[in-house]
Amino acid sequence: MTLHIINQSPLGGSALQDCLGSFVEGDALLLIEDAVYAAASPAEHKLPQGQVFALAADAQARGVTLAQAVTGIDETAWVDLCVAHTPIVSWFR
Amino acid sequence: MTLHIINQSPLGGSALQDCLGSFVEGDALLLIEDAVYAAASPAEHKLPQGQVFALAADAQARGVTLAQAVTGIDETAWVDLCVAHTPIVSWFR
Amino acid sequence: MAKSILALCRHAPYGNALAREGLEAILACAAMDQVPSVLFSGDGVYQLLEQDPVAINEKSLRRNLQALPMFGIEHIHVCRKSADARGIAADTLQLAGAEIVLLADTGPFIRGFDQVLSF
Amino acid sequence: MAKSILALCRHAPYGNALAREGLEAILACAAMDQVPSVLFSGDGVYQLLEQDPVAINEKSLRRNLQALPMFGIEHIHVCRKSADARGIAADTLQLAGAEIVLLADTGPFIRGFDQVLSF
Amino acid sequence: MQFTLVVYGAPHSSEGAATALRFARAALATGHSIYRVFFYADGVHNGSALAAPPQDEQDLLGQWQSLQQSHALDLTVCIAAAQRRGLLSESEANRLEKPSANLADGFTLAGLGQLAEAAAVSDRLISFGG
Amino acid sequence: MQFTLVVYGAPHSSEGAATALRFARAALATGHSIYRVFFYADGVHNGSALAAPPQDEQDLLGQWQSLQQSHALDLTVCIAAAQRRGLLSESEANRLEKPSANLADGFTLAGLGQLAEAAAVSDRLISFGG
Repeated sequence: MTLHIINQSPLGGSALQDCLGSFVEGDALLLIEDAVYAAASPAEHKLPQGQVFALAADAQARGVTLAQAVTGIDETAWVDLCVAHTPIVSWFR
Repeated sequence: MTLHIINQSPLGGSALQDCLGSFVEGDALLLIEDAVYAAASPAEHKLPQGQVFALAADAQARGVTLAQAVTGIDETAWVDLCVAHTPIVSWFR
Repeated sequence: MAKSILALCRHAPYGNALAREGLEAILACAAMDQVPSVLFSGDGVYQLLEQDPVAINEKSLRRNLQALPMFGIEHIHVCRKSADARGIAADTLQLAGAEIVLLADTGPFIRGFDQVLSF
Repeated sequence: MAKSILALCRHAPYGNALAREGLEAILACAAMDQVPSVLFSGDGVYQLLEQDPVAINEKSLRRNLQALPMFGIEHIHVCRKSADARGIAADTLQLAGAEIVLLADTGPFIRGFDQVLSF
Repeated sequence: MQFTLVVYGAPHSSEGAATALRFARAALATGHSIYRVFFYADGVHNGSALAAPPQDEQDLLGQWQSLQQSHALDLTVCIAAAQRRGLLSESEANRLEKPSANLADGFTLAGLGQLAEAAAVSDRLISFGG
Repeated sequence: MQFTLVVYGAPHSSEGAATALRFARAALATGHSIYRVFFYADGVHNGSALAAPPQDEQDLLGQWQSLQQSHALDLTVCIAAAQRRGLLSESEANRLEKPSANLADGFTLAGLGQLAEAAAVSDRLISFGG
C-alpha cells in the first residue's frame, strides 16, 4: 500500500488534488511542509477518512491546529510509516 | 490600468485564479511560459473578454493553438504593452 | 517624483524563501524611505498566522512582520477572499502597531500604484 | 531482486527543468538496465503534445520522449483524467514506437511498484 | 522609457531568466533603456561564473554578459540572497573565509536598497518569476 | 532497512533539503541505514562549499557534512544537473576551463546511473521536493 507525501499548500498548487486522484483505500497520506494547511480542515479539502498524517513540527511552525481526523506525527513515526508502506510517492511543487 | 502577467499553467498552480480575482475591466492580461496553456480554451479558464494576450513564441514552443479571443504577440509588442500600462503585476509560481 | 510601490505577498511562509525574502525587501525599501504599501493575498495570508518554527530550526517570520510598523508601514492590506477561502477569520488577524485593512476587491487597489513588487 | 521502478512525470515542459531532468533520469535508468515504467499525470501530459521550441531557444523535449522506445520503454502510461481536464483528446496522443496506455485509475497502478521517482 | 527588470528564476531551473533576456533584448532594440536588472531569490544564480550547460543548450550567462557589454547594462545581484545561495565575489569570499569565488564578470553584488531605488526612479518595473 | 533519499530542493530556497535532513537523522537514529542521498535538479546546490547563510539561520551544509562524517553517508550530486547550475569539483572546473571550483567536502559528483542503481537496490526510496 502506497504512502503519499504532499508538501504543497492545498490552494497554492495541484499536488494535493493530483494525489487524491491517485489515492486508493488503504493507502496512507502524509502532509508535510506547506501541505499541513490542509490538515486544519480535512473535510473541506476532501481528504480520505483515516490514515491521514501530518508532520507535527511543520504544523506547529505554521500555527496550524490539526483536525481530529489527522494524526500528528514526529520524524521517527514518519520513518516507521515508510517502513510499513511501499511505494512511497512524493507529490511536490 | 494594470498589465497582469502570468507564467504558471492554469491547473498547476493558483497564479491564474489569484490574478483573475484582482482583474478589473480595462486591465490587460498576458499569458507567458506555462500559462499559455490557458490560451487554448479561454472560456473554460474564465479569462476576461478582450485584452487577453499570449506570447506567441511560448505557445508555439508548447504546441498550443491560441483561441481566437487571445491575441498572440511577440516580445516587441510585449514591451509596448508595458509602456501602455501601469502598474505591471507578475503572478508566478 | 518617486513612484508609489506596492509589495504583493502571495506565498506561504517556510515552504520556500519567497515569503522571507519578500519581507526583507519590504523592510529594505522602507529603510530607504521608499515605504511600500503591502498586500497579502492568496497563500500569503498564511504569513499573518501565529508561528512557532523552532521545531523546524527556522526563525519566526512574524518577527519580520512585526517590524513593519517601526518602518512606517502601519496598514497591512489583506485580500478578504483569500482569507475566507483559507478559513481564516478576519478578526483573528492582528499585528501590534498596525491596522489590518481587509480588501473586498484588490483589483482597484492594485491599480493605484506605479510599481508592484511580487513575492 | 532489483526493485520495480515507476517514473511519475507531473510537470509541463520548458517552464521549469523538472520535465527535462525527469526524462534524462528515465533514460539513464533504462540505460542501466533498470527500465522504469513511465506515467504522465497532471501537467505532465502536456509533455506529450507536439512541440516547437526553437523560438525560445530550447531543444525539443519530444526528442527525449521519442528516445524512450529505443531504450526498451514501449508503453507510455497516461492519466486519462489529467488529459481530459486539459482538453487533450486521447487519440491525439501518439509516440512513434510506443503504445500510449490510458489509465482510468492511476492509484492501483502506482501501488504495483516498489519505488516511485517523481518529476 | 526606462525599465527595471527583477529576475527571480535561476537559469536552467525555471524559464524566467530566459524570458527576461528575450524581453530585455526587445526593449533595447526598440529604443528603450534598462535602468537595472536586479537578480533576487534564486535569480542570483544567473551571476554564476561556473555554469556549464551542455553545448546544445543556450548559454544564458554569455547572453547576459554580451548585453551588459553592448549596452553597459547594470546587472545587480542581491548580496544577501547571493550569500545564502553560495554566490560570492572575490572580496566576499575572502571576508567570509570561503575557499573560492564564483561571481561572473559583468555582475555586481549590492544590497536591497538598489531594488528600492530602481523601483522608485524607473518608469516601469517588471518581474520575471522563478 | 536501507533508505535512499532523493533531494530536489536547494537549501534556503525551498524547505525540502531541511526536511530531508530531519528525516535522515530520524532514520539513522532508529537503526536504519541510508544507502545514498542523491541530489538532483536544484538540490545540487546542497553541495555548494560557498553558501554563507546569516548566523541566525541554520547551516544546512554543516549538517550534511556532519552526518556524512558520523555515518559515512554517501552524498552524491548529479554531475549533469550540477554542471548546468554551476557546481563544479576541482577536476570538473579544470576540464571545463572554469575559473574556480565550489563542490563542498563530503559530496561526490556522479552520473544518473547512481540514482538508478540506488533505486534498484534500496529497500525504500523517498523524494524531497523542491
